[in-house]
Amino acid sequence: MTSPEESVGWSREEMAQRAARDIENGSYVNLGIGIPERVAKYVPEGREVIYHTENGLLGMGPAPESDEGDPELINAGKRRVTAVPGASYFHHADSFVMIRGGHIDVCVLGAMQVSESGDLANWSTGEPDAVPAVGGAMDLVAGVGSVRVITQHCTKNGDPKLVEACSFPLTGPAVVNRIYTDLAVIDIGPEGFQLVELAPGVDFEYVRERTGASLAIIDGHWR
Amino acid sequence: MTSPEESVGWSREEMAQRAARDIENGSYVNLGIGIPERVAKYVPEGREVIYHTENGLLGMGPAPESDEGDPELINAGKRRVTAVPGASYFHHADSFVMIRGGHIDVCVLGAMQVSESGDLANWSTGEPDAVPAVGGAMDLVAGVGSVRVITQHCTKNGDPKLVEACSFPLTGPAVVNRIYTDLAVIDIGPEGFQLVELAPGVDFEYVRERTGASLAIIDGHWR
Amino acid sequence: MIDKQVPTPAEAVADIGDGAAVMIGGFGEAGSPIELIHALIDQGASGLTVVNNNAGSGEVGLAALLKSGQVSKLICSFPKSAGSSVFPELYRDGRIELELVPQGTLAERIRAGGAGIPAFFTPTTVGTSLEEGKERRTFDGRDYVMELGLTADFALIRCSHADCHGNLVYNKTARNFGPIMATAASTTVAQAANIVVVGELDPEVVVTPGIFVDRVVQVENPAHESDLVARGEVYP
Amino acid sequence: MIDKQVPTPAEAVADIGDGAAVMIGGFGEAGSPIELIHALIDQGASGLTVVNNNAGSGEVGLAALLKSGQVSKLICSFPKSAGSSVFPELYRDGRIELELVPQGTLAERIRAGGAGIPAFFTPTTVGTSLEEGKERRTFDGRDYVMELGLTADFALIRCSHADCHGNLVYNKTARNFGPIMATAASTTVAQAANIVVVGELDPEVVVTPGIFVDRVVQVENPAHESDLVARGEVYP
Repeated sequence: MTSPEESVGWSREEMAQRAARDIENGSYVNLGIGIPERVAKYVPEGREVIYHTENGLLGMGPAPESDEGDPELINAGKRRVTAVPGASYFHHADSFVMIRGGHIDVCVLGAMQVSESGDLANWSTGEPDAVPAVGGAMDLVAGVGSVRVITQHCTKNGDPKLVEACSFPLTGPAVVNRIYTDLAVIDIGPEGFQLVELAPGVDFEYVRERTGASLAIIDGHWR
Repeated sequence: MTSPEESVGWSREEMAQRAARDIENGSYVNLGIGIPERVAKYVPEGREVIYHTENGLLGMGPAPESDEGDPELINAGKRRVTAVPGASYFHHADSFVMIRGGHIDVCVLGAMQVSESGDLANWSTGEPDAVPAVGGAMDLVAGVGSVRVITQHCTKNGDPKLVEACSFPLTGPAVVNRIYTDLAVIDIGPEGFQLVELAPGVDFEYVRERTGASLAIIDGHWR
Repeated sequence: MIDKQVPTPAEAVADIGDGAAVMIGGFGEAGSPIELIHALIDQGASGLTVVNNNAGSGEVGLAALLKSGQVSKLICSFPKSAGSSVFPELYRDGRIELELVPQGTLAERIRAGGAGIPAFFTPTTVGTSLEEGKERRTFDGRDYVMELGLTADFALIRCSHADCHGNLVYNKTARNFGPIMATAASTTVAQAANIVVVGELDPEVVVTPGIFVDRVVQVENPAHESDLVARGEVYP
Repeated sequence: MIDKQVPTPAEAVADIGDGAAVMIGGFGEAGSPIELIHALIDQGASGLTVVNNNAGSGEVGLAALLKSGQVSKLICSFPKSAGSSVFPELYRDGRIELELVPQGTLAERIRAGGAGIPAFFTPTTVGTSLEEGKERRTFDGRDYVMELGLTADFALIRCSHADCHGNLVYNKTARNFGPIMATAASTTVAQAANIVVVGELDPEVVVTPGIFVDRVVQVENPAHESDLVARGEVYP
């Protein structure tokens, strides 16, 4: 285990930026609270993406300019947002028809751990005195077409978050497709973690040392 | 078996009128195609009743004045209707939430047979070459609070339609609450058919002879 | 940039293949996408499974599609109509399979299919011949049968207004099966009398959000089935 | 003649008894019927089971109801909030029971309860600790768990406009759980900022048809939870 080096790899903003590059034109996307939310502002120009928030809005826009907005127009993080032209409001059961029914193309979520088989843990530390709270995370991973994760490669203590098997309670088994960390972009392939791209100034060995399971290079699949 | 006597008992319009007397103020009502539809026009003044049609309208009004209307504003019988103030349109799944979920207070349906335990047969003769068609009848009897039936007491051949057990395929078992025939109003009680009211000029024996199961009089419960 | 509009009904249904499952909106003539159905007849795909509440009337629209011999199975609640002998004849001749489903169960199965719900329990059909082959189960002392969610390859529906994102609103009781079929098909095609610019539909009144719709095609003055039947028209 | 309007929140919640199951609308503050919740606090019913997506914030509205000790069980997807320590304290002290339900499952269970569906299958929670105690079943090669429909004695919801038939429309994302809770409760009480005459709401835009609503009460300028919390208000 090595301690995190602040100067190496992508910043949080750059991680969001990198994830944004993979959001396809015309896709329907649900962004988790926190860093994933920031993906929206980095989607390359020329692409039109429609954002879903599970509390009942398709066509979510950015936060309102001033501190004003409408306290009844909020996102899943309960912060005020706007609605873009072409938006629609609906109730919670209809909102999860979109999620569970496989209509959302992409979601981007945070993670506590991801296993090499794509298991995601992002809702609970499993500590007995913690207040459990799951929200819509389990529904998203069960229903969305492509589940992507943005996370630091290691914890604050330097422990790997990409592991052979999650020690924290699962959000869902075998659900993650791609991971964006500060060090690399990694897919869940048929044989586990598979390097897609390295952050600038980071080499393969550096990432492998900080990954808690084997990491494969697929020829020609990264640079 | 006796042949039907046209001059005795209630006419079809009077049967609808009698059924209308039992429709309570403020109730939500679904009326089947045919004679049951006519109930609406006889509901006593001073009562406000809201009509549901399963093809997606609550607050159905009468047929439009002229032959005009809107071909996309129809009832379950596919005839043009109107919408009253306070109406709402909704899709089919929501419409059957109202039915299956127990939100409709009363439905009035036609019948081929009703058994003494309240079984209803009104959708199929069971003949092998008949085209089967069930529509919303099974949903209505399974979900509506009070299921009422308007029917001639006997078939054209003089056979009783109120029987010990239905010979036709069931729409639902033990679902009927009250029956309005040309001869009487009859409830399904804990012990079977139970007379509520006789049509003018009809006596108890006359009805009992034409009923294919035992018929009880509950003291003070009819006049 | 998102533009789901296609120029003609013919192009909108061009890729419906032999053996496809096709949900067709409408209750009677209200909401029936006649022009899309006629385009499907012209296109000629065969061995179709069609889901609709009825079996059409006259010899236009759905009845014409059945008459064309393109449909091998109909999933339906009420395949009788005063104005058509097409289905009864096919059925009695054993040339079409019928899956008879109560109307509310049909609606709920479609809604479940679109919602990622593979099965649910309902009281409808308990104790009747239509319960046959279904699993029965008791909850809180009452019996229910298990029904499966229903999905399709295509949905063909009709609405009054659409925008290029696929947001739809309907006219009165023409709404019926359209919104749920849109959710349950891999590819949903909506014909709209009016196509408006994105942003013109109030987000509070959109009935079908664009996420459920893949193609919209403008049919400015859609035919009414009852008019065609009254004029004795036959398609094609 | 049908007039579901009651004069005050107090009268609207007067008959909620000890031990009642109460669904309370809202996702965070959007759609939270604060005035009805405060009336329920004043009224004092105890041993309540409350259904809400969250556990409130500050010490007003839902959080205040929890703090009052009237709630013995919370059915909820996300009982954490930045702005409140009420629920965590009750929970750690073992003074409230929590049934944790994923948000989409919570919504679908409520919708099923209102639709007469006693149970359905969903992929959500398969392979997680929240699957415990649920029946697992495979459909088409994928695993699902069975979930039960959820109903309640009362629903307290908030909308923007209502008429005396109980037809409701909502404001933006305040719609959330209101329409489905209205279907799932024996008695549904809606507070509306505006009560309009019957016929004023366009039948095409009514979100909750009046059949699902038993009482409407006008609360002309409803409080916003975030304002109350920002001002440090505590109820009562």
